[in-house]
Amino acid sequence: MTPDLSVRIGPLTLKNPVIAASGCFGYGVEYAGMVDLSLLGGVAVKGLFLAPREGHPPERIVETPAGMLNAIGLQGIGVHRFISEKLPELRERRATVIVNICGSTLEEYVELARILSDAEGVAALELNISCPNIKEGGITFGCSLTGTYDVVSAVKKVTSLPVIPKLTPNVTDVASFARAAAEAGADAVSLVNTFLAMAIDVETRRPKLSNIVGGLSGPAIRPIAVRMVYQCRRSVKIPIVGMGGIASARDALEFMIAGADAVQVGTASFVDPFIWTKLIDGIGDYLRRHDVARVRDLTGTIDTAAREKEWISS
Amino acid sequence: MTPDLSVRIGPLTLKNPVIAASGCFGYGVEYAGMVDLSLLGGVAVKGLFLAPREGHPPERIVETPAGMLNAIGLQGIGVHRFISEKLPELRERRATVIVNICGSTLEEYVELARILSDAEGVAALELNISCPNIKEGGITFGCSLTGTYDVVSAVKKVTSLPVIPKLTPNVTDVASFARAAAEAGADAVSLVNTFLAMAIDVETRRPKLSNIVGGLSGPAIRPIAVRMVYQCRRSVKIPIVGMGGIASARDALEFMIAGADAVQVGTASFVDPFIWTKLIDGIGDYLRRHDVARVRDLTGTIDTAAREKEWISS
Amino acid sequence: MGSVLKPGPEGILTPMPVDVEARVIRNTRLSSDYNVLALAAPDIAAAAAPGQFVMVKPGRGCTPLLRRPFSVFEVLRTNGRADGLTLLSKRVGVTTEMLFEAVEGDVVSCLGPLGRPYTAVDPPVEAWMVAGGVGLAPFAALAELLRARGTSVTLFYGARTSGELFYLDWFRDRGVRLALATEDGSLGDRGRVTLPLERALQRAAAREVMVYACGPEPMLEAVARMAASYRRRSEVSVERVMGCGLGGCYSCVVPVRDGPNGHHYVRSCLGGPVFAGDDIAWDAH
Amino acid sequence: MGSVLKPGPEGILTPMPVDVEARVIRNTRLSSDYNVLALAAPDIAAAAAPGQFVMVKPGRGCTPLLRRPFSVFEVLRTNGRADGLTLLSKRVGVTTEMLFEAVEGDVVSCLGPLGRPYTAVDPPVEAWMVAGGVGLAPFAALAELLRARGTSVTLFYGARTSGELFYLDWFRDRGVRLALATEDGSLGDRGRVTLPLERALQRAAAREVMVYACGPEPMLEAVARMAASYRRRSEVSVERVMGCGLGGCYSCVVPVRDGPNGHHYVRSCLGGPVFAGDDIAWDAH
Ligand SMILES: Cc1cc2nc3c(=O)[nH]c(=O)nc-3n(C[C@H](O)[C@H](O)[C@H](O)COP(=O)(O)OP(=O)(O)OC[C@H]3O[C@@H](n4cnc5c(N)ncnc54)[C@H](O)[C@@H]3O)c2cc1C
Ligand SMILES: Cc1cc2nc3c(=O)[nH]c(=O)nc-3n(C[C@H](O)[C@H](O)[C@H](O)COP(=O)(O)OP(=O)(O)OC[C@H]3O[C@@H](n4cnc5c(N)ncnc54)[C@H](O)[C@@H]3O)c2cc1C
Ligand SMILES: Cc1cc2nc3c(=O)[nH]c(=O)nc-3n(C[C@H](O)[C@H](O)[C@H](O)COP(=O)(O)O)c2cc1C
Ligand SMILES: Cc1cc2nc3c(=O)[nH]c(=O)nc-3n(C[C@H](O)[C@H](O)[C@H](O)COP(=O)(O)O)c2cc1C
Ligand code: FES
Ligand code: FES
Repeated sequence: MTPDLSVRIGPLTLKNPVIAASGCFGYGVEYAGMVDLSLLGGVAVKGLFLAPREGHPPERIVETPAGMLNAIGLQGIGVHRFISEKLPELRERRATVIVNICGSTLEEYVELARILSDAEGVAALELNISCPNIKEGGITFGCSLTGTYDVVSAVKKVTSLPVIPKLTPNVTDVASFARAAAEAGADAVSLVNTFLAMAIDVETRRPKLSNIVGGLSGPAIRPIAVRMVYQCRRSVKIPIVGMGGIASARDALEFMIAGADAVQVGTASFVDPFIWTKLIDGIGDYLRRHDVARVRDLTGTIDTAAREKEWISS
Repeated sequence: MTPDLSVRIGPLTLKNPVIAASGCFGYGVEYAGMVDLSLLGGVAVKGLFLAPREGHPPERIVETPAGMLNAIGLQGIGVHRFISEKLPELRERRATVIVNICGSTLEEYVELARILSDAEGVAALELNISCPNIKEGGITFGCSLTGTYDVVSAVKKVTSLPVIPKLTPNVTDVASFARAAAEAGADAVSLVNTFLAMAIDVETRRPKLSNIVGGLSGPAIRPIAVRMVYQCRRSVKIPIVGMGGIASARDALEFMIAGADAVQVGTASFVDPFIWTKLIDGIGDYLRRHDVARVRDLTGTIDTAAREKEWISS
Repeated sequence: MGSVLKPGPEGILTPMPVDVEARVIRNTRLSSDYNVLALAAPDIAAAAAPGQFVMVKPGRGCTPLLRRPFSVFEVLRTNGRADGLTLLSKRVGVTTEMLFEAVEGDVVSCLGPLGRPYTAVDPPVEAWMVAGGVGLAPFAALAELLRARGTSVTLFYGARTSGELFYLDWFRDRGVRLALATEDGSLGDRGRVTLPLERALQRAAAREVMVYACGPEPMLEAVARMAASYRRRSEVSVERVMGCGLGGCYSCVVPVRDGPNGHHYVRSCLGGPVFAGDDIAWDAH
Repeated sequence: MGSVLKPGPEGILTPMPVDVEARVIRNTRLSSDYNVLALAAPDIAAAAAPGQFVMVKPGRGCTPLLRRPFSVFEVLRTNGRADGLTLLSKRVGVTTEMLFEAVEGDVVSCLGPLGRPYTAVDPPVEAWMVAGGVGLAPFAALAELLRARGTSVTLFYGARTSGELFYLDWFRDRGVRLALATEDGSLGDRGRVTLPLERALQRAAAREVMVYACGPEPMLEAVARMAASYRRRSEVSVERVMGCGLGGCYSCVVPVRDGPNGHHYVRSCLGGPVFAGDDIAWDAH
């Protein structure tokens, strides 16, 4: 039996649930020589504003226990250069491109959505309303229920592409944001973006990042992210793209069992840039081993009933 | 020069800033034979309700990357047995006892505070309004600004002991909770309690904890906790007791530089039950090395100005 | 740290634990999953009683973060002086993987001895040790202690297959009778270790017997119930996930009987890991 | 993975990197902080050009979590075939500590070769390599390449003290001229390596010289400015914290000149680590 790895994110069907996370895979083209982009479920490209952006000065990252902080500040080439310089190669490589968009204003999100809807080769829009590293815009939408609702419904009005708001974990009740997104017509939600965090060099008493604070990602946050996916799953019916610290097929499956329809992988792909086939194959092996025909049948199958006792001669 | 390690938490002076975190050091007496309790800045004992509690069935903990989840469910002997069975030994060992109290209702907090104010040998009350593992009470106060305000001011009315509400990190804006606590008359705040999180065994698809969700602690959360202390420091003037993943003197200093007046250590003391003198000595060494006379002079001294360039022949 | 005796809060005398950076003296692989690791830890070895455990952490760093509990398997002696101990380890995760891969000279952080040991019996009481799989671990040390007292010792020992029954000659050499069971029938009874145990209980008639058990919890329950139904005392060593091993975290609880139907949770790192079989509220969860 | 050439997005041709679980062949400690680690990684060794780097991770687990960048120090050859490489490592943190402690047979995960190498010059242009401390790392391989082309090579090499000047005979044996400096004056000039460099530039008059530099950033800046003021070309290898080494994360940027006053950030893992000294906007941060 060859298990069916395809999953549906609203109107979009992905050939498997494994997506490269935004900001952790450049524009995808950087990896085109190393990784067959067409094998991935999707490629979420680095967050784009309308205009190019320089980002923050170094230091931009620092390692922390089982994680890392980043404050890149969304350095990027802007949407126009993306469309002219990167998208053609992504198309040629048959990547399923999810464009992560960032705005300082609601109008900027709308304008980005409009422009990208006219471009060829964009599969979906991920709305970055959750970047903790920049002052203006973005996360102010992501930390307000009405902000989230407004930006999603405004974008939905101007595009027929699937719209996936990306939720921040830096809130008291993430499920309420998933609900706001769903009510506004989001095709799916993705979560989590990074946790606002910081590290200080005690010898100099200076923050280790130029931006003082940054976003925590990596295995350290996985248990919190899994919990958030689980809460959202019990709260909304739309698809969920789960992420946060996934580093193995088992981790990906954990998110799916908690309630994710697909997953994204960021930090772990820095450590192992060839992780993609390992994840996809590992998921396939699991399905075969557990006699599950379709990966989508795993979503939300967590068994919260009492454990039974088993006796094996361990 | 022998640096002055004493710190002040409101009206209370601790001989040094290193406190054993609540729930991670039993009632203190368990360690009395191994650790000289009088050398610690303080001992925060396991969270107490009025009545004894059985807590959750196993499994109660699970290790995660650089951290652990717990859902103990506040098993405990209740305040009366604590006073009669544990407090005398703690007094005899000259421990500075901080009693962590939990209530299902506001009245329970008040009653606990009243009872403990009459007991001999209690140095301060830490209000656990942030335990993520139990359904009733506690965290519902900690996740509501008015709840926080109300419970702190109600407790303040009935006790002359220093009152230290312990804040949950599972909120959008922790500093607003520190402000609510300060306005209600809190003598200090402590933070962070654990992050609500979960882990799933993918082979059985069951949650690894009997309680399904639990609280994440340990080094994994440190960068988030440091950020929260930093934010609170810029928002309130009352003392801050910082914690979350401290495992070395350097980590403790990081919290102090971010804004903490004292620190607590939980998870790391499971790994190294003899950590206390290492932390205290390490802080002393740092002060000597940096020619700082008093540890309290470190609090909040983070230097957020631009870095200078240095050239050393590395 | 000396070896001061202190009353454990859960009501038992234990020597003060010490924390030792123990060098690996030898690592013997018994199979593709089992190994015996010899560690230089004289202070712990000298103080440990059979059934006690150590909290172990190989390597620095966060993987693993927490220590893990292991029974003291053998106490090693040079010229009669305890100077090392061994751990019998089964590879199931990150720590046991590292113990399996350890090489001479590596350092393993070792905190102990901890917990409540088995109660050794003297003749004419016979000692019946019931081990399931890696549950053999406390019984090498216990057998030595009992044999030194002249007590008659039988080991009931079950595993999946004969290749996972270890140290048989070691026990035979020390005059321990063996009653074996394998799930695949490759050695001894086909089935579970309770099979030869029950047969022996049926035949033991008036002999005084103390049953010691260590293994998976359903086995412990079956053994404890069986011993009780034949009116024999039993002591079982429970296996709980332990965060600290010292009574600090309350992770390691087992339900202990409280009157006929009630129970309360007792920390097995202090009140155990060895409990009287009758004390545990087997139905509680 | 083959060694297909691809155009790097930051505009340079690099061979496809491969990920190798490289065995430690040998670990030579040079001092209490420096070591040279020999790794079996034929595919990387065969493809690497001087100035390129590898992303390294010793051990499994989360400490360290991320790989770290290291220059390819020497390329090891057996019968003329590249089959290994060495890293010159200075102990500053968790990864370098593990590299310092590594023993034969350990495995180090090694991804490379990565980045833009130095541009080798041919006679009559002379090559002046300027190294500060562990900044020596790219220059063994570069010296070999240059000497093979018959290029005259001088190494300006500075450190805190003479005990931290390594491989001097190695370079002498290959016909490399040495100009040394130590901050404590224990060998060569007392002071910084820019001292002998400036003296040489003053005397070099009409000779054609390419200056290569690697070391702490303020040194790179000083060297680049000095070379420019004497109208010599320079190439510097910058040292940035790198999350991925592949262009994925944008952590490793350096400010590159954009007209007279402007600059933009370029990822040093793709556009570097070697940059023309003139290209970097030294004032930008
Ligand atoms: C008092 C006591 C004595 C023990 N003595 C021995 C011994 O002598 N030899 C030996 O091999 N093992 C012994 N164990 C079990 C041993 O502690 C676990 O096998 C060990 O913690 C696994 O660690 P790990 O990092 O390899 O696995 P992990 O990666 O932590 O876990 C792997 C799997 O094992 C399960 N697991 C982890 N810890 C335990 C546990 N304590 N009990 C049951 N399942 C667990 C996990 O849920 C997971 O499924 C003892 C346990 C106790 C409580
Ligand atoms: C292209 C390139 C080539 C390099 N080649 C070599 C080499 O050949 N030999 C060698 O010893 N080192 C080299 N380095 C530096 C090396 O990458 C760092 O020393 C290493 O990352 C430190 O890792 P760690 O885990 O030991 O220290 P960590 O625990 O990560 O950090 C310890 C301290 O070093 C600082 N640090 C960490 N990484 C860097 C970095 N990349 N640059 C500057 N400071 C850093 C941290 O801020 C911290 O203060 C190179 C760096 C680059 C970018
Ligand atoms: C260096 C870096 C850059 C990131 N940039 C973006 C971004 O541009 N847009 C975005 O939505 N998320 C961004 N993220 C967040 C990731 O997409 C992801 O949500 C987060 O890292 C958690 O997943 P992980 O633990 O697998 O890395 C970035 C993360 C990192 C580490
Ligand atoms: C096993 C366990 C039990 C805990 N019990 C309590 C408790 O009773 N009351 C409380 O306020 N916090 C409790 N905590 C939270 C800790 O006091 C502390 O806030 C948290 O663990 C973060 O610190 P750490 O990373 O140093 O462990 C508990 C934590 C753990 C790990
Ligand atoms: S293991 Fe922590 S209380 Fe028993
Ligand atoms: S190191 Fe990640 S982009 Fe350069």
